[in-house]
Amino acid sequence: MADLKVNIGRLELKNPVLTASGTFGYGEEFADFIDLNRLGGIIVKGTTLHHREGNAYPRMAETPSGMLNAVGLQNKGVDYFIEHIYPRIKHYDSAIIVNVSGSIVEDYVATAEKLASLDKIPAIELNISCPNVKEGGMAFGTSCPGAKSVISAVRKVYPGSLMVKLSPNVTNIVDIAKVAEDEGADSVSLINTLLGMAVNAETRRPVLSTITGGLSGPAIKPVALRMVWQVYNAVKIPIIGLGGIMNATDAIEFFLAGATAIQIGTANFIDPQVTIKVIDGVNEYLDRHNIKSVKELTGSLIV
Amino acid sequence: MADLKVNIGRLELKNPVLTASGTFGYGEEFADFIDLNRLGGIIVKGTTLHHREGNAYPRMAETPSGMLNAVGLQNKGVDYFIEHIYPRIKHYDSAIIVNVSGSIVEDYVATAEKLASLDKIPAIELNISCPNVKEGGMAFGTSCPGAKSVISAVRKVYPGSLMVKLSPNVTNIVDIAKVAEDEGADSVSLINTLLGMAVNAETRRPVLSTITGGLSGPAIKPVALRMVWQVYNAVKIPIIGLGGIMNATDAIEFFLAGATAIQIGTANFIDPQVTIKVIDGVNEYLDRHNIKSVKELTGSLIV
Amino acid sequence: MKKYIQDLQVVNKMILSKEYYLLELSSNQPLPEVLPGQFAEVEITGSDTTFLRRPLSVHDVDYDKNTISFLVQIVGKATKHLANIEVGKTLNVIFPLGKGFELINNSENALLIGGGCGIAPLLYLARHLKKQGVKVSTLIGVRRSSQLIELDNYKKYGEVLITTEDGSEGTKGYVVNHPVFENLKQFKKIYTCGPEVMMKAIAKRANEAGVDCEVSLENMMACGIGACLCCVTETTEGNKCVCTEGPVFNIHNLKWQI
Amino acid sequence: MKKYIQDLQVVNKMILSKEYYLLELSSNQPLPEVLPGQFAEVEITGSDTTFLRRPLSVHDVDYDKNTISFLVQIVGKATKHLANIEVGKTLNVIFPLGKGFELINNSENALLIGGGCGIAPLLYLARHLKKQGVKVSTLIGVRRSSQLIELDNYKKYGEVLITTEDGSEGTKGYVVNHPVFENLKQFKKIYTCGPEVMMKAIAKRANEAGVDCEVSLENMMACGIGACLCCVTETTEGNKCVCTEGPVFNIHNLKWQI
Ligand SMILES: Cc1cc2nc3c(=O)[nH]c(=O)nc-3n(C[C@H](O)[C@H](O)[C@H](O)COP(=O)(O)OP(=O)(O)OC[C@H]3O[C@@H](n4cnc5c(N)ncnc54)[C@H](O)[C@@H]3O)c2cc1C
Ligand SMILES: Cc1cc2nc3c(=O)[nH]c(=O)nc-3n(C[C@H](O)[C@H](O)[C@H](O)COP(=O)(O)OP(=O)(O)OC[C@H]3O[C@@H](n4cnc5c(N)ncnc54)[C@H](O)[C@@H]3O)c2cc1C
Ligand SMILES: Cc1cc2nc3c(=O)[nH]c(=O)nc-3n(C[C@H](O)[C@H](O)[C@H](O)COP(=O)(O)O)c2cc1C
Ligand SMILES: Cc1cc2nc3c(=O)[nH]c(=O)nc-3n(C[C@H](O)[C@H](O)[C@H](O)COP(=O)(O)O)c2cc1C
Ligand code: FES
Ligand code: FES
Repeated sequence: MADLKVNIGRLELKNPVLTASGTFGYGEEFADFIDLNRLGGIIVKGTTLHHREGNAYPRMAETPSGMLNAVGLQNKGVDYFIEHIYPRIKHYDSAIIVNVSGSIVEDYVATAEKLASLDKIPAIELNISCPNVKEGGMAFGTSCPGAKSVISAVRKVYPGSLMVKLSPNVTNIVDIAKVAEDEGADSVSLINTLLGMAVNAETRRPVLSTITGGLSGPAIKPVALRMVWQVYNAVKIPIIGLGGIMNATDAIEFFLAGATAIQIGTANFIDPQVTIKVIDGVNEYLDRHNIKSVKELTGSLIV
Repeated sequence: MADLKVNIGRLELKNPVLTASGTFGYGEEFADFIDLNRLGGIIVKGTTLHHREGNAYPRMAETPSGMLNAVGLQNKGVDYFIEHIYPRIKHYDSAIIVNVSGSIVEDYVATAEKLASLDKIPAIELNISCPNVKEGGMAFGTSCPGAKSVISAVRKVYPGSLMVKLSPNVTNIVDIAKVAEDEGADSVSLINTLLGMAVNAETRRPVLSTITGGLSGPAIKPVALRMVWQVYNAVKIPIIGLGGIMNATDAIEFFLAGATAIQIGTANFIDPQVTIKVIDGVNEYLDRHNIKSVKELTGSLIV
Repeated sequence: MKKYIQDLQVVNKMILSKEYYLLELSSNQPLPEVLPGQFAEVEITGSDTTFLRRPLSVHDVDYDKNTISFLVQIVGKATKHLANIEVGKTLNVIFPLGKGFELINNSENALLIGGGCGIAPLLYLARHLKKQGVKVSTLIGVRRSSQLIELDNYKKYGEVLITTEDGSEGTKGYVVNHPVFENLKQFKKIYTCGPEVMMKAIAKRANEAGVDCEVSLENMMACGIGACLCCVTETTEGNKCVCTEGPVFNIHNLKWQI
Repeated sequence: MKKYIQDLQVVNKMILSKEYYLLELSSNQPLPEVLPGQFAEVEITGSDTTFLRRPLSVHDVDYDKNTISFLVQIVGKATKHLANIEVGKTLNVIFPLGKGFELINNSENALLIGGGCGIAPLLYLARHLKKQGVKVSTLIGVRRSSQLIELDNYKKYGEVLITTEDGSEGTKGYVVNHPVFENLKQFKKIYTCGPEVMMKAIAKRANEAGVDCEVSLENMMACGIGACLCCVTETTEGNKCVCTEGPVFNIHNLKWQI
């Protein structure tokens, strides 16, 4: 049994496998399938200051080795989370991280402040990269000044571990990652979904109500790996890698490219037990290769 | 039998199906499998001013619903093309378009000038988006000033139909498309490959000699469709859409999103007869939907 | 209700017509309780182009044989691929999912209306209703008579009414053209599943007649377990997931313009 | 040579060991001429994760039966998937591809060396050489004796020499440890296919002994027909496509450090 512990800044995770926001509900949805206490962390649904209804149906399209979604951050708002959901999930022996979204900087700040008061939420993930909302969201993540404004404002009010989730829909993701580092983020997570679109040739209509949506799943893995590698070579803060991870081998690829931990998103839909299989598989890989700690893998690509 | 003719500026194609550069050799490689005269157009290999050996092997990695390549523009240079290859292929009853690449503006210009003298080359495709070469290439395609410099310089010396091939590795592809339009391009083609990476978990090495490479195939179709749609809503010049087209339905999706013609790349590797099947399938679709001309499809998405 | 993920074995495959087939799957553990109207998420392996699982309504459960069956209509790649599965192979299935129909009681009348493959969840419902002592009428609407399948099964639980669009059997027209709609009040409740336009037409008539009506929706699903929020429908209380709050909804809770 | 794209039918499948199997495919048209050392690109359908075709060497051709056969080693997803294909099914195959081995003539000696699955193209080569009157010796190198397959077939065309890494049969060690390497000059030519490190070791020895040597490369291929330029190897004349200029190369044309 290898050592699976990793450190994301001051935050220690018992293993490097987290669930990706928006793909794992609040964890509870998977309680019938896996022991949630085994997870390194659970990143819950995108949470905003106020209740959001999200986008109109249809919100989903299957694509080659992937899917598009246009959920648009449907959630009941941070107060509802604190009052009703947090009490139900805070006992999990797994880091509970809240993914925070907003349309204006003030919303991010207010949401982060509220979450800062919660004992059992050691970190938030700042979603500056959601492609599915009209205002804000991705706009913050696709320009350096935009990213700077929201990260620095949140950093001022949020003392916990601050993870910034980057958008892949940029010319140079390294620039944004550096801004995150400079503004005091404890880690960056990447990638969010690629902006995509699906068309129904027979009805001659877009498949999604929003026309475009976010592409996830194995189709985007090569892009995600590349970005993790680029960012790893440019910043010092830990990287949480994600995008299309379906099994332990995929996870290892992300570690080698520079990730300290990984998140699993879309794969949960196909196999609700995938997270546990990845944890076991990573352990098996380390043992087989005689590697004592998963930390040794990070960025250890032989080039 | 519907009318399959389309116009790319002054250039008329007998049908909207072309082959993508770098995936169809000089056409001859497919002569045993299809009647090349049936194609709307053949876009030949990336051609540079001087001979290029390309990147070291390995140059290819299979990925979920796609592949990465790192060929790096291996070709014998434009003079060799003109002297040895052009005479062999010029008789095809199909528009022969040369994909032009370079590291500096002067190379693009010199190559375009040489090609301008060839009777049977009605158009060139300016590749400002190749992710597989160190200098130039993609750099021109990922910034407006870069794009402007090469397009305007080539436009001055090239009187034929000028197609500019856009990189998807940008924050806003519309900006670059507008530059192309403003600088007098007759059309834009999109997308080139997404920058990606593959890792071999067992050997702990990158799969490609260049570490990163260009992602193509169905995996990228949603991104390509989205970009075609965005550009269609922003420029007036015709769009040639490509990225992951495997069959006639995919092609129709691109037409609906705004493409006047399409290119087929990676699919040729899996089925060397795919181009003909797409031509026949588009025709069948038009007949079934009682649409007289494929032109009517362009941008006709019902939103 | 606890959800299970199991490899179920195909013990029977019946090709019912060019479009429809029935899969009967058995578990090596005793099947859990499954309610009428619930569904399953079936993994599709070996299809080059299918990525996600596919939701299928529970068509029937035979606790004696410990089997669960699905009635499938070929509409695209996954349903076509699944049609070729061989007896003996296994399918990975997550079930039972969603909330089922709300049953009514003794000696009342229920009208079940299925359009096309929408009949799938109605057989198991009819079985349960009959057990409760309800008098069941099942109205099946199809394009042409060749699409009528499994009538004998439905007849076990009550009368079967038919409409065909081309008039080749039963009443000519859509389901709402059937004479039974002239006296809807005889029914305590209408249960329906099928194309949305059909269900909306029925909902309108049920509403006018003041008859309670439940519809089973077939929204696009990615996860089937409430995790992705892709499958929502607008309800009086905002967007609700069809996979967890449905697939069955009372029409009064939906925001349909009827 | 003209290339064909055809749906070939699996008429025979032989599982030779845990790792190896043989597929015999028949065409409904007369098979074209296929040269030893040429290969085919086989489409892999029904595998969730395989996207591209896979190159396989022609193992043998039987013009009487109008069949072509492939010897396949399970190394990953496609080769594993293909192992489950059933007799009667068809595979879409592009063939014959590449340039084959250059044959030598009458009453000369040839040494054929196959490492692991590298023996695949050597059977058909041995058959052709024997027909030319060449005396064939085939040296087969594997890890352990359980990996030795099809020896009788190779014996039909000449003597068979063996090395195993664990010494469980033949000479213990790598192929270059076989005593035959002490007298390489007896051979007019060496033909080899297998892991690159093995072929390089052989090339070095052949070079030292002044014996002509051809190697068959297995570079990663996307198209197999010279269209993608992915499969190149460095030659004295620059990068050349293994799929069109090879897969067989004379070592003097390669830039190997030997
Ligand atoms: C709760 C529920 C119960 C269902 N019960 C049955 C049933 O008992 N029998 C039956 O034949 N069909 C049933 N369906 C519909 C069935 O899920 C679709 O026909 C099937 O997913 C089509 O897959 P495909 O690959 O063949 O089609 P595709 O080629 O993928 O698409 C064709 C159409 O199928 C539908 N579809 C595709 N993917 C999904 C998805 N992930 N979720 C929902 N719909 C999708 C869409 O309407 C799409 O336009 C049910 C759907 C739901 C949501
Ligand atoms: C000209 C030629 C002839 C060959 N002849 C034979 C033969 O007769 N019998 C046999 O068993 N094998 C042969 N091979 C090797 C065979 O192509 C690979 O073993 C096969 O492609 C592996 O596919 P996979 O999905 O099982 O493995 P994967 O899981 O995809 O990868 C495992 C390894 O297989 C190789 N490989 C994967 N994809 C390709 C590709 N597209 N092209 C080349 N290699 C690839 C790579 O080395 C890779 O690391 C030949 C290869 C070439 C180029
Ligand atoms: C249905 C769905 C909803 C998502 N919602 C969110 C969200 O609320 N916040 C966020 O930061 N990312 C969200 N994402 C993005 C994922 O967290 C993840 O970045 C992306 O899906 C890539 O990883 P994957 O390929 O493993 O799914 C969502 C993705 C999906 C598929
Ligand atoms: C092996 C390979 C080589 C390529 N070479 C070139 C090239 O020389 N010039 C160019 O503009 N695009 C090149 N491309 C990109 C394709 O023309 C096309 O833009 C891309 O592959 C997306 O289309 P597809 O998904 O249909 O393949 C190449 C792609 C591949 C796969
Ligand atoms: S399908 Fe995922 S929430 Fe309903
Ligand atoms: S595999 Fe494409 S050129 Fe050789």
